[in-house]
Amino acid sequence: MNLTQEKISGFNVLFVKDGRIDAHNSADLKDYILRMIEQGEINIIVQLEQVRFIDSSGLGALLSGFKHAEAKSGKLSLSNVQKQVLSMFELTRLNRVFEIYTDLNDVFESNN
Amino acid sequence: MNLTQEKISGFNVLFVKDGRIDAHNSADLKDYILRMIEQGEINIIVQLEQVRFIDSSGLGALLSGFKHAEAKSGKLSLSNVQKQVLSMFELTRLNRVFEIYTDLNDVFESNN
Amino acid sequence: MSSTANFQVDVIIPTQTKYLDLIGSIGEHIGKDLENFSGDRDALAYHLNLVLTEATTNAIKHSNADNPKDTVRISIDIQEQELIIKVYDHGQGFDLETVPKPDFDHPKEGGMGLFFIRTLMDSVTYKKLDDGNILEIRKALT
Amino acid sequence: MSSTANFQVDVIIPTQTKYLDLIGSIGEHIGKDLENFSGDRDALAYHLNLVLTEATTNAIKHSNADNPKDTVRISIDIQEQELIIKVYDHGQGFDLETVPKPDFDHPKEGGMGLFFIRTLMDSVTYKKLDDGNILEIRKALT
Ligand SMILES: Nc1ncnc2c1ncn2[C@@H]1O[C@H](COP(=O)(O)OP(=O)(O)O)[C@@H](O)[C@H]1O
Ligand SMILES: Nc1ncnc2c1ncn2[C@@H]1O[C@H](COP(=O)(O)OP(=O)(O)O)[C@@H](O)[C@H]1O
Repeated sequence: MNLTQEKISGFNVLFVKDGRIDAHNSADLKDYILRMIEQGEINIIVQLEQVRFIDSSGLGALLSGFKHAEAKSGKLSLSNVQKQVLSMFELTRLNRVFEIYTDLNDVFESNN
Repeated sequence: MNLTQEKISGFNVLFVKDGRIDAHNSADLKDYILRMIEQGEINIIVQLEQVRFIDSSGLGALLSGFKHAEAKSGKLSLSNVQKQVLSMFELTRLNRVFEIYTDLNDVFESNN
Repeated sequence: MSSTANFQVDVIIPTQTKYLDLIGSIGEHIGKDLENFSGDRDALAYHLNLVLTEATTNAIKHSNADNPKDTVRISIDIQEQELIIKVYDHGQGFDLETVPKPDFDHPKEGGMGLFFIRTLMDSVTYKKLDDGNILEIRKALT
Repeated sequence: MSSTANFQVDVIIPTQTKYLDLIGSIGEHIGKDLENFSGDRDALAYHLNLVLTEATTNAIKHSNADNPKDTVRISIDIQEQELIIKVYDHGQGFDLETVPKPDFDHPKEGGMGLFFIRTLMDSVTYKKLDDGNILEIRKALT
């Protein structure tokens, strides 16, 4: 899976560069996030601008990251969630679990 | 077909906004170019940055435009041709017919 | 697709998840091409992509582990008023009726696939065949 | 695709050009998934997209104009060493051997489709069947 990580204004931002998250690559995403958390990077923003499609295993990978971050008193949030992808979070009520920001500016402004 | 037209530094630039040109939409492209030429816009740059795929009917539409522009002492050239698309022009030797510019800057610099 | 148009796809894939993208994207294209569908075609395209992806993932995951050459077959049939998806696996099967709805107050990592299929489509059945099982999904196109 | 993997698609479409995108993109995905192919996989993906598009366009263009419900069938079969594409039309047919190569010194708008198919693939045949015709295209995957 095509992932890039950047530290921006104190946040660990994970950019997902693939257009599609499904059972073929969601384990990569999950493992990557868990390694970040193990290394102490417990406040994570997953930037989903490129992602046009997510399936149940992709939602599961993000939820796994959320729970592990929370267990260490951190937080995993999302930004730039595309319309159809967002509707998957709504259908599963996961929009009540994750904080979902419009974009990275929105993250920084909301956390000042 | 998703086309936009702009006059830039005296050139009539036609932006093809679809990722694919095939027998389903190439007649639209051909007709649009012929109408431009009829209206006296005989120096045309077709900007192909968004185009990831072109078939023989798409090449034919561009060739038709080239011939009609030439008949009126004008010229139809191309810019921003993606790698695989370019290889179709090479295979049919149409790269010897069209002037192919890297990008619009290249057009303006070469014509000064 | 005009109302009289007839469209069918039949795909046989090895039990590897790299084919999910291909299967899903066939669904996506079909959704976008259904010009007579009166609802939101972008949403339908996503839903067909998702439902095909989830059903194929399950068929791959629960395929016959003893046969390295095992395959999954997916067929999609567009009729005038209805869309029918069939996914065939050669695994041990399961009882669809006993699969619970996810508990949204205590979200878990798994168990959302069949929920999506049930929620986004009109009917789902799972039956034993002679040499495997078939998941059949239907959706009215009106 | 591992060398033992078996992959097959069979699609039946109405004779409408809006389906070209779907057919082409199946070819594109297959090309990208052919992990054992030693050549340029991006080029192969484009070539399969193109060859399927050109062959399907011809089958649609020369279909049975008297039958508004006429269909075109496309099948793709990936075997260990070879890829086989079959496109079935119900038109009047033609003689493939008499179609000339394009004259590159005097480029014309048409006549490049079969040139692409012949140049990019290993073999092409066109034969009469009982109820139509079949264009068969083969390419070695080594
Ligand atoms: N084709 C299948 N063969 C066997 N069991 C299946 C199949 N599809 C689904 N199941 C069963 O149904 C359960 C729920 O499936 P699903 O909702 O897709 O979620 P998940 O796969 O994440 O568990 C699976 O855990 C599995 O036990
Ligand atoms: N399926 C077909 N049925 C009948 N004629 C065909 C078929 N495919 C190709 N042809 C003939 O072969 C010619 C060359 O085809 P092609 O190289 O694809 O170029 P074009 O379609 O642009 O003419 C066509 O003009 C047509 O006469």
